[in-house]
Amino acid sequence: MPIVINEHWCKKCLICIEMCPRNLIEADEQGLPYLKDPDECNECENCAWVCPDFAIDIPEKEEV
Amino acid sequence: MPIVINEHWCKKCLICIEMCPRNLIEADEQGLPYLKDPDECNECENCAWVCPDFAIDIPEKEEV
Amino acid sequence: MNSGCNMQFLQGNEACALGAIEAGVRFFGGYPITPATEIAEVMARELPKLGGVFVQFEDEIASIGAVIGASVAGTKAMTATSGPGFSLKQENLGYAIHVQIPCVVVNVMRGGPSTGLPTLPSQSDVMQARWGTHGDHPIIALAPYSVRECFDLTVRAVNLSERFRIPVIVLSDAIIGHVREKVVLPKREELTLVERKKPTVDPEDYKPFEDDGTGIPPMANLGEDYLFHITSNNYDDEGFPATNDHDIAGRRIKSLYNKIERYRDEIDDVDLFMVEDAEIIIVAYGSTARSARRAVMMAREEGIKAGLFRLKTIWPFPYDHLKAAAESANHLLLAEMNMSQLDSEVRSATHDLETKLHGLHQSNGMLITPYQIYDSLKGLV
Amino acid sequence: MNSGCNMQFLQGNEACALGAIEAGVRFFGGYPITPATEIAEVMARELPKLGGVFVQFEDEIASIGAVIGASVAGTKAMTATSGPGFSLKQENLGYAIHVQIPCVVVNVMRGGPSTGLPTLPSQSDVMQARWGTHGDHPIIALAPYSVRECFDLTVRAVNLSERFRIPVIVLSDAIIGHVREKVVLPKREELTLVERKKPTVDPEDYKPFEDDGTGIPPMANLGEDYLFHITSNNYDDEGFPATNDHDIAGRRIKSLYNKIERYRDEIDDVDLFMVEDAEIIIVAYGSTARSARRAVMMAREEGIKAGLFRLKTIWPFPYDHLKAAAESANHLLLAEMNMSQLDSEVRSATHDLETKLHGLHQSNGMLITPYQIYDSLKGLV
Amino acid sequence: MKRNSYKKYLRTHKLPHIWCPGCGHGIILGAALRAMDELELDPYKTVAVTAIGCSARTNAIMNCNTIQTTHGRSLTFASGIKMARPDLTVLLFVGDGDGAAIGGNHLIHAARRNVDLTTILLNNSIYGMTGGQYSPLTPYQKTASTSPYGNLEQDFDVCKLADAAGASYVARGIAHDPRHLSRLIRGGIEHKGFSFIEGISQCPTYYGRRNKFSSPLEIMRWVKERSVRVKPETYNFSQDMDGAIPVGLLSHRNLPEFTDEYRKLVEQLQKGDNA
Amino acid sequence: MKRNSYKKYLRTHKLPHIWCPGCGHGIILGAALRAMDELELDPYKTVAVTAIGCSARTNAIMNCNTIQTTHGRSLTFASGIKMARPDLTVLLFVGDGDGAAIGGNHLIHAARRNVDLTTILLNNSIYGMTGGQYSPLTPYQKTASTSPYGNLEQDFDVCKLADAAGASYVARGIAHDPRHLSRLIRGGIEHKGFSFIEGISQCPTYYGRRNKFSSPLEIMRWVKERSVRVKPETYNFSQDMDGAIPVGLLSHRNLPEFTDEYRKLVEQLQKGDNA
Amino acid sequence: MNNKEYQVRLSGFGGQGIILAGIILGEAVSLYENRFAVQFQSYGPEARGGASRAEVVISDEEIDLLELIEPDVFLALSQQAFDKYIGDAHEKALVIVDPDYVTNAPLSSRKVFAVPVSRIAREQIGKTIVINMVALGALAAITGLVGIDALKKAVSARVPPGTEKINLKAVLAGYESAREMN
Amino acid sequence: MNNKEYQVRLSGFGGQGIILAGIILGEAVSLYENRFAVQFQSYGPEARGGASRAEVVISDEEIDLLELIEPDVFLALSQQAFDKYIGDAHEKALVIVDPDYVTNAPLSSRKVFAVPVSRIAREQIGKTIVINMVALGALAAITGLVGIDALKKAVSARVPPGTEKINLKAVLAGYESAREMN
Ligand SMILES: Cc1ncc(C[n+]2csc(CCOP(=O)(O)OP(=O)(O)O)c2C)c(N)n1
Ligand SMILES: Cc1ncc(C[n+]2csc(CCOP(=O)(O)OP(=O)(O)O)c2C)c(N)n1
Ligand code: SF4
Ligand code: SF4
Ligand code: SF4
Ligand code: SF4
Ligand code: SF4
Ligand code: SF4
Ligand SMILES: [Mg+2]
Ligand SMILES: [Mg+2]
Repeated sequence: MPIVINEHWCKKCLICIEMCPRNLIEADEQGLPYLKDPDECNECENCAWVCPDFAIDIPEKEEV
Repeated sequence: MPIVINEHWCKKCLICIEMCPRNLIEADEQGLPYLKDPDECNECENCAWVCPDFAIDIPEKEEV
Repeated sequence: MNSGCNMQFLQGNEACALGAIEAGVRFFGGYPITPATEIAEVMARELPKLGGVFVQFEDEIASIGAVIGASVAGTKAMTATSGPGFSLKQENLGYAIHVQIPCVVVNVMRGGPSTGLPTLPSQSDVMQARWGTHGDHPIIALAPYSVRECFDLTVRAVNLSERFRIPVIVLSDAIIGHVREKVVLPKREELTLVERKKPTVDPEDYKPFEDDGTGIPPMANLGEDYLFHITSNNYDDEGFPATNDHDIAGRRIKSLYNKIERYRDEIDDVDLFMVEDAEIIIVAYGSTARSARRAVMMAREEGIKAGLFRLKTIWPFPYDHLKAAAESANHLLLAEMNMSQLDSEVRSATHDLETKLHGLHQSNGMLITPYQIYDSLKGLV
Repeated sequence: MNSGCNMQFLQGNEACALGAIEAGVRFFGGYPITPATEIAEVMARELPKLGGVFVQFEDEIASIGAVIGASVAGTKAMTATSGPGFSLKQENLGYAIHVQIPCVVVNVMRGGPSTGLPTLPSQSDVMQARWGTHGDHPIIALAPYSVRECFDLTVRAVNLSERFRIPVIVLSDAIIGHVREKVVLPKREELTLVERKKPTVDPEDYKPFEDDGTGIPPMANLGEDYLFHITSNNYDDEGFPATNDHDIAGRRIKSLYNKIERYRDEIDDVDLFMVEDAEIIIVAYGSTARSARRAVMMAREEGIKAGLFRLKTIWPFPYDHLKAAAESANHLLLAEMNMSQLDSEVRSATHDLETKLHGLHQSNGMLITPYQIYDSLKGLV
Repeated sequence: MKRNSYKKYLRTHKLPHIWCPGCGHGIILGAALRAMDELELDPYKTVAVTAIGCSARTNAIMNCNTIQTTHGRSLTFASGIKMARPDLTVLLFVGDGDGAAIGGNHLIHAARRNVDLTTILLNNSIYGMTGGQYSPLTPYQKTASTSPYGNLEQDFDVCKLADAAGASYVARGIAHDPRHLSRLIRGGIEHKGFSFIEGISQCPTYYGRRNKFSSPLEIMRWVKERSVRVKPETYNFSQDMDGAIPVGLLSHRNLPEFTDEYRKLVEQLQKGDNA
Repeated sequence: MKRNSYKKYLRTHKLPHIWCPGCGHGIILGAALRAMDELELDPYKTVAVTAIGCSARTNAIMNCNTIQTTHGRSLTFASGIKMARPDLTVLLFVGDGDGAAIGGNHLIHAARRNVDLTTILLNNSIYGMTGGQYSPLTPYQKTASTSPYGNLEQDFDVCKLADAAGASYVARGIAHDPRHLSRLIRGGIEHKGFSFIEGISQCPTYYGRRNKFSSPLEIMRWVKERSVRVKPETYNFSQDMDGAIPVGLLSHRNLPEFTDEYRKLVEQLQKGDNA
Repeated sequence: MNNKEYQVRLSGFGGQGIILAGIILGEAVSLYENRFAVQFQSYGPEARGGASRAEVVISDEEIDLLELIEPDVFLALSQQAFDKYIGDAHEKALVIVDPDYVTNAPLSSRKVFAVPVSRIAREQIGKTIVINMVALGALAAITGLVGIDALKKAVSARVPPGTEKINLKAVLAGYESAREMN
Repeated sequence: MNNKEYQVRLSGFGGQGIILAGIILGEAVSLYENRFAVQFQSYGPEARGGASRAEVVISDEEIDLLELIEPDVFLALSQQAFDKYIGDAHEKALVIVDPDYVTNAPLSSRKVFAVPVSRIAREQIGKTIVINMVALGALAAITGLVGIDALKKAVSARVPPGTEKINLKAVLAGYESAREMN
């Protein structure tokens, strides 16, 4: 998974959703964001930078 | 007298002496300034303006 | 929350703001701080409607400075804060005491020291209210124990302040400030308001600090018929510095104390609840006194002769009243939401009595409950 | 005024600065104010020579803030002021008490309230030293009565502060601060200096506010092997906010008080001068005590059994010592250059005794002379 | 720097933090942490100092030395720390009320002295912590709980103020562009002298709600739309921006740094003494 | 205006004053009194507010309402007075320590609010009253009793600071040219909004003696020689003056004045209420 | 319930209007039934987001109890609130929960009333914002601590002008749904 | 003079070095004669310009008197200082004045010594700045409160390096001129 969202930290502010340049993030029923199309993600990290809750990790390539 | 110096207020700082454009003020033995040549004074009021002690009056013409 | 209407369900802080407005306060200098902020918020909403001024300043020092300035200019003025802000106001508070400018400072007490327990109640600024500013000085401080008293004692604070030309402190607490309860506020015409005494002499004869025999010099407003000078230094009757005159200095300090001591019967204010035949008397104020009242009732039901000596005016401390009340009791129980700050005052008042002293104190952000006090009472019989 | 040399003719303020330097103070945050300024001036001249830091800040709030910061960073630090500045320092002083940061605040007392009598002596900040900051808190305050004691008690203040992680106040006054007299200062090697206790646990196990059994948690310096957090709010043993935990809050406040009460034998410091057989005991401190000592000698020459109970540590107030000393006396005479601020403390201490209390107080910028005290003594026999 | 390596500067066991959903303070802190990471600051040699306010909440979750002080006074404590230990890196996170209202004096004086401190002002145009009162950075006519009829006061250009006071590095960034902000913060830490970085944050809970912003992002966008990038070579603090918000590095000067000057004095005196 | 008619603004029975011989404060006060006289201010409607310092000694000898307050806080008291009684003319005399050190915050905030106050800062580069310690306006490397080895701190350009904070009228004059200074003060009183006038004064007793000036006049001349007249149309606070001291009216703007704004709000609310 | 002091704790998410509900309950009792109520709540930052609570003491006589000792009535609209605030609830306390949100309520000895207030708000009123009103109605029906008339008056007086109708409807819906439970 | 406490007040113009004279007197007694002295002075703005004073108490024993009660010795170098500070001088106080400046000294019952210190400074030393030293010498000679040796040591230690000689000369000149007066 190119991005990993920590659901215990996420506060469902939805900022990541709007800030993904490729519109790849969506909210589930509970309002929790998830990456809808992992393959499209270019790991630009925008979502991680703007998340106020440090809830989004972009795992290192070598870590994957 | 074109200028009147209040000797109770004057603190003998000598600023008036240096600031008279016509060099008309001098200090007496006690250090108290006086106008040495009243006729030369053009009542420019410089001395009154720079006196830190409000000690110099330029009497109004009509008052004289 | 129209103060004209009769029965209301009000918060203590709201009642305090409304009391100030009814008492004629038309200037409020604020700086936000929990748990006092609601007072500023009500003032911000209401004062401009009445042509009064609300301003939020850059800090607490500025807000009390502006309050004193507005008061010199003839406007009844107030500020409100809590512990950290109260500490910052001390220097200017001392100025107002010294130069005899009326104003009201509300301190809605929360847990300290430092920012401590910002949202939780305490009564731990009681000694600071007396001694927070440097130098010898008197002070008046009042402590409400209900929402209605938040209103009443704020009105009284304004009145005492104007009457005696002294800042008056309202020592509320986070419980009393935030609780909502039913109140029926007095109608405007039921209130007695005090206006500061104005000079009547000719302008050239006015000495703004000359005793007219009452101990309280008349006070002109800025911008009216009298010119005057005020200095933070020791001053003569004309208000000019007298920083090396021991006589004037000694007399000035004494006159500041005397104007309060002399009028103690107007200032002292204690509420005696079932004390006549009491063997155990609780000494309490503010929200703790509310619990104490309940505890007295619980104890009486059990046949324990308990009573409550409630301080509505904390400063000047009512030594004589306490001594008189304590004379026939066996035990005094001082109950405070602090580390027993008034202990020395109570001991001092009862120095010549045989009464035994006990303390029930708690400094952890929790109200002392009726049950705790009741248990203490039981422990004493 | 080289502090290495032996016999000197020094001013109290100079001695205070030299004491601080000898005690290891290497940071001074100043703001000028009469009659304390000489302390800053000596520090400004001497500290840079020793690699220490002197900075004059924008106000008294900043200067104590910086002092606390420097102390957290591991440097013994001090500031000095007088009444108005002391009022301004109260908020940050409370912070230092709360978070247990050592530092020394010298208050060279002058006449108040407000700027009052800027150049004249008084002892009217004594109660403020105890209660000036908001919230429940302990404090230590020492009062020198000679130039030599300005040196000694400043050293002691630094030591107590480091030992107990608490700000210590030196309550000097305009007389003691400005008088010059002969002193023989102790040599460096004669001084006992205290360094704060450092943690010895592994960095990951360090809890900066955990009691190690002594009541005084070890303190790491910033920038060494331990990371830690400090908060102005109520805090847990790790130093993190615990603003809604009543248990922790209650324990924290109690632990602040206890670390002082527990070590009273190290902190209490009274000087008993001819009290054993005294029928009249004068209670005094600072410059007034100097006059009192002379008055005792004058009285003794007349056969009057007088003695002096001198407070060198004013706070915590030595209730037990005073009670013990007063037990056999008929009269206590409290002599203070203020409106009798310690009256309640003295009454409280002697609550259970028969001793009669009297006050000799004066608040006009003049020292109480030996003759005045002597006259009072005579009036009591 | 690895992508998530900035997290070593977080006390992750203190997360989730207590800021409201969408609060901009977390974004700005994230930008700062990444700047620290790029510079590989040693947490043991780094001190973060805050005061009181939501802004101060940065502190308890940062993994370095963290000192939270009294409201408005963080710069005084930080000055003492830096002067006593010039080898430490000292960062400050202050609020707009905290840093520009009650703390305004310490800001201008620390700037004047040019002490080597990096101050990040989290500007959310409101007193967040106390529930939404107006601050000196609340724009004219905006509402708050103490300006129910709209703010009558002018707001500071706090960057201009810091510059006029003597700050030798002044920059402004916004939550909408945290990468840029992070570079500005990094530059501030690297700069030897007093660095001031205004980070425009958002308080959806109070400022947003009161002023009819329907989401945190709306505030971020509102700011973004008004922002224009400027350069220090061409930017002038007095220039008329016609309502736009200049962002970027605004000024950068080399001036004597205070602790440096002090060290030189000590060396000189000690040489003199021993000579 | 008659030549000596300014003396009606003096409490002449309080003279001679207690300033030292040659102290510049008297010259600057004289300039202010003449400005008051030209404007024919009614002493009963005029309030002079000071704090503590030699600068504050202006007050007891002025014949109008005179309120001397706590050190650094005069602007807060004056704000309260003006807000409560917008009809009064309120002047302030502050010192460089008083107005720019301890009082710095109130200065920038009163400037920001643009309250109609006229503040005259008597800048003698030193704490005079307390015996000669350095102030935030003591130039770099000058000596004072607390900077015996030379001042290590930078000094403020306090006019630039006031301007950056929002003051709508900013000027600087010098004791050597009291007529010019008087015109600047007059302009400040006439200006509706926050006016700030720095008057460069001299303290021969402490600043002069410490820094090897042999007479009051020598300090005045030193300042005069470095001064250059500027105009608000062309002057820019960031411009490099190469050590020269810009004097004259430095900036002048029309901005909403606070008490005016407040009055409008009250009128609007009261109309609304009664409608 | 008989003539004593009743201690009521309302709790839920921040943003559900719990505080307002507490105030309205207090006003209903004290202004429209001429009995007595005191109301208090948590303040400050710690109270933001997450769980929220409001507390009311109700009596026929003047009240000197300014802190909840142990609730006689405990309403919880979220699991988090339930977990956080149930702690000191009285053994015999009446407990009211929204079963859709409080799924884990281990309360052997206590009376638990499950009222699906959010569902009622959504389905019967069409707005979840009135969830607090539904809960108030339910509480009135179950506890009898306040009459429905007084409650209606208090609601009308407090809510923003224009929203009276929908809020009253919500109160009634809650009241009706819980009436049979009492 | 015998073994008691002597209270000395020195006064003159501000700028005449009165304070320094007080300190030197104190140092002479306490550091170089191993007796005791305490010294105090007026501070602050009120002390600037105009009249200035310094006070010294001298004794063979430790001193607990920190304020001058009434001077036993009163030195005045200006009329203004004389008028301002003579007030509480002891009936039998020794009074020393500079007759060129103190022209009006109504002192019926007191011993007055007229020493033209400024003239001595000007004529014998050629510098009026040493007037304070001349006065000290004269005081030593007249009162015997301090020995000339100790005084010389104290002066040498205190004055700016390089000025020792001229200052010592001034002290001696004062001492000699007044010796016969004692
Ligand atoms: C001396 C003092 N005054 C007031 C307060 C109350 N207080 C706490 S935080 C705060 C303001 C917070 O606003 P800001 O600095 O803008 O930070 P934010 O919460 O918006 O991040 C105030 C006024 C305090 N703690 N101490
Ligand atoms: C709170 C407080 N701190 C310090 C002082 C002491 N103090 C009196 S005047 C002054 C400074 C005066 O300097 P400045 O403002 O430059 O005025 P000047 O005397 O030079 O005209 C100071 C520090 C005080 N009175 N109050
Ligand atoms: S990394 Fe970039 S592309 Fe991928 S989800 Fe995040 S914002 Fe979208
Ligand atoms: S930005 Fe962060 S907190 Fe907000 S919804 Fe996305 S992951 Fe959650
Ligand atoms: S008025 Fe002018 S010319 Fe006359 S004496 Fe004064 S300065 Fe000289
Ligand atoms: S300027 Fe004034 S005080 Fe100075 S010497 Fe002249 S008259 Fe005297
Ligand atoms: S109140 Fe505002 S500033 Fe504070 S955490 Fe919430 S959103 Fe952020
Ligand atoms: S000390 Fe300086 S500023 Fe003060 S009166 Fe004397 S010369 Fe003027
Ligand atoms: Mg903010
Ligand atoms: Mg100055």
